[in-house]
Amino acid sequence: MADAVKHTITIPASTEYLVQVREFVAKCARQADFMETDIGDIRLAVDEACTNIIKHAYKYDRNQEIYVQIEINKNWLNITLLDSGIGFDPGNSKKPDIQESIRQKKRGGMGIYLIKKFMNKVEYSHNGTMNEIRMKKMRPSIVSED
Amino acid sequence: MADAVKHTITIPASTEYLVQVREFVAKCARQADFMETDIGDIRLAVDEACTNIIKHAYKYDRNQEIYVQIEINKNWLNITLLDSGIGFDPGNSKKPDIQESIRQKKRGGMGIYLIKKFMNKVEYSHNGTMNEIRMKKMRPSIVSED
Amino acid sequence: MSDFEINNRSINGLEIIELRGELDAHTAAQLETALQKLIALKNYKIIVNCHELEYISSAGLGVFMAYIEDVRSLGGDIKLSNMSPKVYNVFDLLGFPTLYDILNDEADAIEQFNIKT
Amino acid sequence: MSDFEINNRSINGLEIIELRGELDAHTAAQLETALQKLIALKNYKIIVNCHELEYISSAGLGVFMAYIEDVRSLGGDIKLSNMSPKVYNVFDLLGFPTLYDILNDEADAIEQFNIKT
Ligand SMILES: Nc1ncnc2c1ncn2[C@@H]1O[C@H](COP(=O)(O)OP(=O)(O)O)[C@@H](O)[C@H]1O
Ligand SMILES: Nc1ncnc2c1ncn2[C@@H]1O[C@H](COP(=O)(O)OP(=O)(O)O)[C@@H](O)[C@H]1O
Repeated sequence: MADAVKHTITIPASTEYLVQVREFVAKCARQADFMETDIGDIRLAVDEACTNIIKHAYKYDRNQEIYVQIEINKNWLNITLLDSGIGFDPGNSKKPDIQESIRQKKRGGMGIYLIKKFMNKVEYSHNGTMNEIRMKKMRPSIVSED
Repeated sequence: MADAVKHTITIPASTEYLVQVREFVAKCARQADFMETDIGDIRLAVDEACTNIIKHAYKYDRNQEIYVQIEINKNWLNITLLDSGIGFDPGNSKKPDIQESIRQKKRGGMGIYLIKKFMNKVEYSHNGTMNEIRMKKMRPSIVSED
Repeated sequence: MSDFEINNRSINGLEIIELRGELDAHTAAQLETALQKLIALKNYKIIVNCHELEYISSAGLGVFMAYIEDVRSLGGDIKLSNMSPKVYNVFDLLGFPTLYDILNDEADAIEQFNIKT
Repeated sequence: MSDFEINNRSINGLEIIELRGELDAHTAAQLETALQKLIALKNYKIIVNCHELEYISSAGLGVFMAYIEDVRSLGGDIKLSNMSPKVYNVFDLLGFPTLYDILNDEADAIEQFNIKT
């Protein structure tokens, strides 16, 4: 059994780098044998988490950085995001009520729900000066192919 | 406030009539102002329920009949299916495990899950010689349109 | 870097916006501007053709939420068409299909506008 | 009465099945026959293009479940492409996207086969 493989990327905290994070994530997920649909889901989860860090943790201060690490082990794809912005814990988020948001002229509140929907596990924590978001998704066991 | 509107169709218990049931259902759902996506969901729920009656309640005896009634009232679309075949109650059906079904060379077990997923409420009952399936879906309240 | 593009067409008083590429928190601003322009010019019957939209995040969904009420109260609508399954899935998870008219084809969306007029 | 049709094409050793219309408990038998024929003729690399498939019920899904293991154990696969959101949604609700390769375009499905060969 091979050791876990790790890949990392660090981006400035600005939305124009989201596309690079998505490409990085897709490449890793493809290497971990996910089907195309799941690769799309994982890209979205990481995009939403990075967008939140840029908007809420760093309040659009583009001098800050986001660190993204992806570990592929036998059964799991593990993603870790680190930032040094405002700390946060989402608690239990329920399904957003879009109709209600439209009425109240709000347009957000969907990101964390999507992250939790697409990943098998999501944890927010705070260590010293860093915030850490860990998420994991189970690798596929392809019918009759191994 | 107008009285509830009712529409009915009766079909022979054979799969070639499923297409007619779907057209009937779509017409009623459109009249009740559902969005196209929801109309598709309702058609599928009724198709699955009729397919089950044909296969399981009547065991493909095409001399039997299925009666479908749709009632549109202020807030709800109510669908009632009647058959005189073998009685049945699905209890609590959980999400089918497709990977497991493939391994066991089974290919069914998805219909009731889809019916419950797409409708807000589904009830099976037995009255005298008839089985009754009742399902309902809430009519849309369109943002700012009334 | 982000690969996103918007094209406009009009057909018999309906405005068609075609989206191409990836709609995220960065490119959402372009869509916002395009919708604002249409509304400023009193075009309230809008079809967003998503045929070549390859990706959408919640920032993109937010733009559609921001204008739907105004447009409807002015007798129009924003109807969406030609989504890929991947893109539709995001709308679906959040319950958009019950609130927004999402059609398989642009032609169906045009037809829906014509039925209601 | 049911409006369903299957067309076959082959491209460089890949078999493309195009579905058109509504796939239900009645028309599922036609798809079953089409797949059985391909497998009998030792064609295990199959792409099902769903571009014009307007409807699928669980009876249709069942056909895909019945042959995937055999085809994969013989070195092939059944890949699905060009689904409309409505059709994809049914596959998705039942967890197919994790078990089956579902691609936006037929060209992507062809590419996936070529990568693995
Ligand atoms: N990484 C983060 N750091 C700080 N606050 C956050 C973070 N992620 C989310 N939040 C907070 O949680 C709320 C909900 O997040 P989300 O569901 O993504 O919706 P949105 O970002 O669109 O408001 C945000 O409005 C914000 O207050
Ligand atoms: N109307 C019915 N009458 C009798 N038995 C039924 C009926 N509907 C469902 N069943 C039973 O419940 C089981 C599960 O139904 P379903 O989820 O639709 O899967 P499938 O029909 O593909 O097996 C069926 O296999 C059958 O035994």
